Amino acid sequence: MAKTSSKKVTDISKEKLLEMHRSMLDIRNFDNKVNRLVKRGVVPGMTHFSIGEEAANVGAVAALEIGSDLITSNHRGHGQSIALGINLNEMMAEIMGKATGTCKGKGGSMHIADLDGGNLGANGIVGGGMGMAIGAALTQKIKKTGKIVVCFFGDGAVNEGTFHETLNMASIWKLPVIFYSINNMYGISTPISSVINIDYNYRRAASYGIPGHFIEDGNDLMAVYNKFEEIVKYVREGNGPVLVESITYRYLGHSTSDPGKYRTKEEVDEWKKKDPILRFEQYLLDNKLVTKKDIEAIEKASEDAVEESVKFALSSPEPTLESAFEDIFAP
Amino acid sequence: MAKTSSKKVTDISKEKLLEMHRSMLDIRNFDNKVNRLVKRGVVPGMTHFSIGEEAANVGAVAALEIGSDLITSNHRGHGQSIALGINLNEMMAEIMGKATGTCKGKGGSMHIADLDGGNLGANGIVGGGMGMAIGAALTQKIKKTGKIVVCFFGDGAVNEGTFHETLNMASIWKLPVIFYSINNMYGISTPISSVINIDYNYRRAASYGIPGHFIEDGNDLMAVYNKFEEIVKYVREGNGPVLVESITYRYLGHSTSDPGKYRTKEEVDEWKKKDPILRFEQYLLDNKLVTKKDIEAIEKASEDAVEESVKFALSSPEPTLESAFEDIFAP
Amino acid sequence: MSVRDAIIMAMSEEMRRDENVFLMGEDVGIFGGDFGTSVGMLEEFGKERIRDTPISENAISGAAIGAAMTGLRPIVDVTFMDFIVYMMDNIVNQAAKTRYMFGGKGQIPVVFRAAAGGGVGSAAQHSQSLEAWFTHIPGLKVIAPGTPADVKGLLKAAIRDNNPVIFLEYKAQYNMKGEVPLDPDFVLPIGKADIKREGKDVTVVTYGRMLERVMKAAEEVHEAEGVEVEVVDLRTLSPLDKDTVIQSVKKTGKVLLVNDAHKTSGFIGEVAATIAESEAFDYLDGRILRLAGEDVPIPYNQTLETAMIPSVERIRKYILRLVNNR
Amino acid sequence: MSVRDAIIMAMSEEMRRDENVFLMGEDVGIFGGDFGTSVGMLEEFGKERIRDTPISENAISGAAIGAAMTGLRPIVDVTFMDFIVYMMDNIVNQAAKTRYMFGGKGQIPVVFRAAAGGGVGSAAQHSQSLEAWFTHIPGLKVIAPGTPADVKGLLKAAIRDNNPVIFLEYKAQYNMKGEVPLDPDFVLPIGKADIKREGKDVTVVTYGRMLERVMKAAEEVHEAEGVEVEVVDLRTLSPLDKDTVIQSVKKTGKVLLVNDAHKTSGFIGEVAATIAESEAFDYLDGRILRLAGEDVPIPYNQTLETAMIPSVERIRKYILRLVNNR
Ligand SMILES: Cc1ncc(C[n+]2csc(CCOP(=O)(O)OP(=O)(O)O)c2C)c(N)n1
Ligand SMILES: Cc1ncc(C[n+]2csc(CCOP(=O)(O)OP(=O)(O)O)c2C)c(N)n1
Ligand SMILES: [Mg+2]
Ligand SMILES: [Mg+2]
Repeated sequence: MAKTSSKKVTDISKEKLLEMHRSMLDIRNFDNKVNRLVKRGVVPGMTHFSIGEEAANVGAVAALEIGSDLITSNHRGHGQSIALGINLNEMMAEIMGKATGTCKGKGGSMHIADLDGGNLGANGIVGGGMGMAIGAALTQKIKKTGKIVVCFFGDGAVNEGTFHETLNMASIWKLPVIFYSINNMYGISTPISSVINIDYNYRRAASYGIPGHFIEDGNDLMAVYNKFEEIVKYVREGNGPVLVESITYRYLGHSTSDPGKYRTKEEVDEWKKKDPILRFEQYLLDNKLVTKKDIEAIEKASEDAVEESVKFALSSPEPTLESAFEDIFAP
Repeated sequence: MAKTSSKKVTDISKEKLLEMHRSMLDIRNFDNKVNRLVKRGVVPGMTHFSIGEEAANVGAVAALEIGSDLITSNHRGHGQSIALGINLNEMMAEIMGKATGTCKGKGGSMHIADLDGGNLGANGIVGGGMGMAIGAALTQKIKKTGKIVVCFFGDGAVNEGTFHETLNMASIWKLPVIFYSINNMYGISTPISSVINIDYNYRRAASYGIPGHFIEDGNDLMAVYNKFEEIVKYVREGNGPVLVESITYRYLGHSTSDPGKYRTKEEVDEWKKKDPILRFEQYLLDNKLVTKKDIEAIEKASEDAVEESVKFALSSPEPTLESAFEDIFAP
Repeated sequence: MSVRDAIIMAMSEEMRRDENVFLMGEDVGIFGGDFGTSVGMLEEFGKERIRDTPISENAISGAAIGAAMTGLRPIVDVTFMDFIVYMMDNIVNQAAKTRYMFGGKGQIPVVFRAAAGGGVGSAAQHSQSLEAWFTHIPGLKVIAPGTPADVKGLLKAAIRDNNPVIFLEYKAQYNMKGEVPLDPDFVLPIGKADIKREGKDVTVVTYGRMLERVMKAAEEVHEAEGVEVEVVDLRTLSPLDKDTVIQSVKKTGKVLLVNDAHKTSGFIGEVAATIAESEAFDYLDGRILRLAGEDVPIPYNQTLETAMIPSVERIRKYILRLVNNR
Repeated sequence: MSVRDAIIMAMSEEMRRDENVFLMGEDVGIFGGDFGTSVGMLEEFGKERIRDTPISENAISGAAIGAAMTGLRPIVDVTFMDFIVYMMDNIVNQAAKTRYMFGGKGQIPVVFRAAAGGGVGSAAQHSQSLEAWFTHIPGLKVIAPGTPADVKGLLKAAIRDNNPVIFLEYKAQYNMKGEVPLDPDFVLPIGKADIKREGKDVTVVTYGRMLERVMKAAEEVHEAEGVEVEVVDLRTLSPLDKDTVIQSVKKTGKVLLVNDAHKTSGFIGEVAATIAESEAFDYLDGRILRLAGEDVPIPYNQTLETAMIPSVERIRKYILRLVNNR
């Protein structure tokens, strides 16, 4: 199995390392659960899973000031929401369309948001969050809050015009925003290599005179975290935006229904050997930061939390019909 | 006065050189005339002049197979239309909104087109022609016509999302299209240097894995022509798209009403010293390709043609009211 | 045959008939389209004609228009109609106006196939029916059929038409079944409404997704109360077949208009206005009723989502209200 | 005071009042706006608050929304309304729906000021009035005032509103003059129509650019034939003040609707439908007439352009036709 990069291990508290591990487990368990619920017909609608991409998400978020810094995310936003510490009960309730959900059952999987927690929201439109991200960054700059914004998107989103316009605008205004492309190599069925004429999109940073960073192994939690720590510092110091790209892989189909003909089972299996969670677990064990028992306890806690969220969601009320007519306009 | 680059002089027939000169004169005279007509209230609506940018236009078009290759242009399209050999009478009539105009008086200055002559049209939307250009190039590629497309746009257009999307698509499909940015340093009042975070936009070609070319002196007709000859050959041979940028300057305001507070008189005067037409005239004389007398004859012929176009336009009928309801749908 | 298969058949037949026709869009190839509307076509027509694109709606629509201007006949799979927002310049400012602005030169034979409406639990950004926007723009044709046969006949007509066409499909109805003529020359006229059921008591005008529900409601009120509903299926919204609507209203004197799009400024409002300014007005013996999608973004929760769109039951109620002059 | 000056005054007053308010758009700074609607503001407020942008409508609108979500209150100068096509995702899928999708969390106080309509010889891509599109989308407010005073009062209201607002200006009317209250607390209510002229014979409902012509026509028919026209100026299109419209129609029994946008699926069609389904229907003693822009792309030739939009003369004719029941 590929190793986790061990650089800087001493700089990070054990507590934080365990939090990150727990975060990844929560994502994995939560999404596995939702997947089963979709198959049983309990969850309607389109859902996009973060399974396989846990490190790419958690490593980035962990480098932020959680609860203060901001993010925007995309249709595949479960990982980011959980990494940022959303209430799992409410998130599960939302995915089941319940009144107790994050969005009162009106948004669902593609619109999970947690404004108080700094999550400006998932987005059903590819590239739809990029404008918001630079606008949020503009506010931070004007109001001198010291906060930064991370704009999450996929590899497929990089060919939307909004990518170009927002990176350019952020670059000329030196906005505190990190454009973060999680490259899982496909946009639905389309390999990224077939829709760009260069090797990696992070190189496009040059078009905007900003740094472009590459995280070749986005399944290596510490590699992601270390790179982000460096970038976050750079952006927070007022140096303007950065483009980052990490390579990872989604184990499941694009969405809940995906025949998957565009990639081979071997390819998927190959990636599973580079599993971000197993690798980080090994890293924790290798560095004697935890025992097998600790790991089991964390795993158990995570599973329980997800079970708990399902219970909460199942026992929550449906939204009332009247509620459909509320919340359109702010007072 | 800056010199015209004399490279390759022997490769070009005298006839062609004189045609190019005449083309530049026609643009200058035509636009000066229209400007006067606008001031006298004979021409309504918004008009954007190509004066000062003659070499950047004519040098590019002259490298094409005129009547066969295709172009798309933008709001500042007079130069390209004339370089491509449009009927001046009809163009002037169009600008006066007459029934005999290129577009029967329905399009005006911003929508001059000459489909038979290969001009797929000017465009009132910044970036609006870029999609059309790649689509036209796709047709040429699929039908193996051997024709190529030149997509003209300004420096300001390079921050539209469509720039990014169309260059990317053209690059992955290896379409026979030249993206040509005529950089006159301003988008209305906005200096290009204030809206991109790099020195020149042609460098963005790297984002698409295609060649980027720079014509530093876009007022040097031969420099433009020579560079385009090389690029046209490359594109026609099936190597895919190219991005080119030339530097030039517009002498007049952005449009018919422009207080011009964003630039100094000195700056304008400085550029007039680099006048593309005077320089090329000098070049022709220096190379003993023409006599002073020849030059005067060409000038006279150009002025006469423009006068003739005004006469034609003035004596042409207004379109009928019924005609406003025609031509919406193709049969 | 399902709507999905009717679409595949229509496109495939036209592609066999005319080598200039091709399909482009995100994941139309090996994936077979987001809604399976091009399954199997890559195998028959190859990559050049079943053309996968980057996620670049502006470039897709622009390239389609440029290709159409120069001799090809592209079909664009927009997938979710909500994404058409990124194509608006190309559709509205370019495709719709170019021929006119050029004084009648050139033509742009392109079809934008867009999956409209909700019903699949995808929330507010994946459930819109935006046809009214396009009917407002001269130079565009807008088609919204409601049966598999009409889908086939009108999609073929759209592909053969020399103008830009917005073609609505309904994501909730790709599996809807019905008889479909197998004749490759079966083409329906654009701009002709179809009386899907004759009746003398009341006219219901509808199109697209709502046709099925209107037909069911008409059936029910007939069985239960003997009410004879005339169902006018517009099929084409632009150009609108005013005549058929007006004649029907003159006959019945009562009219209900139904669409799934938001009520305010939805297309049935235009139909109402058309009736109210026409001679049919003089024959009306009751208000012109509208039943449409609610004016709220489509909620995710499926009970709420369902309640936002006219149901068979509400259509039936409205018909009875009209008939009983309440 | 001109409409242009009323706009500058409204924005400047609100910027003085609230440091979160700022203006952004192409050439709003030293150029003073494409239509001179920010002349002098750079000098007072500086570059940060009179913010020139690249030609990037998507990024402009997106940044405005993101800024609005996080505490600022941007005003966007869209310049020509036709360019709003590039902002559609941000306006329609993001700004309009975000609060709803998030279950009532967050707010997006942003104003998109768009110069609508023709009249300046700029042809089909620079002359559209696209308000109907936005009235179709729940979550947006749409305002289209027709006098300098209403422009000031409603623009200030729009800036103070906590929701996304599409604010129409008319490029042909920036120089139109009228009395404007100088009071910085002069703010008009969004969602209230205004009876600009009382009358008992016939109701004319209009808004925006057409108000001036309707008023002139009303004056003329009064002077010439003593007809008393009631002019209902909607001012706000979304939310629509149905009550005022319905009350007026109930009073007069006759109604003409006028807008400069294309007729088909234009906003007055929605007003017609609203009347036809309301109690006012029972009071009508004639068809609901519409007079609107023709369904053709706006031609360049100014004689033709002029003929595409309702003139005072045609409005007068329609009023008389209604009054004389022809
Ligand atoms: C504007 C727009 N176009 C298309 C889609 C449909 N769509 C949803 S996700 C997706 C692929 C996105 O790929 P990527 O950005 O790589 O994200 P991933 O799903 O791989 O995480 C597409 C095409 C959309 N939601 N929005
Ligand atoms: C989409 C769009 N946005 C804005 C405008 C207004 N506009 C017309 S020309 C122009 C400047 C274009 O600058 P550039 O591309 O450099 O061309 P130049 O006028 O300098 O030749 C602008 C902003 C427009 N026509 N279309
Ligand atoms: Mg991807
Ligand atoms: Mg320029």
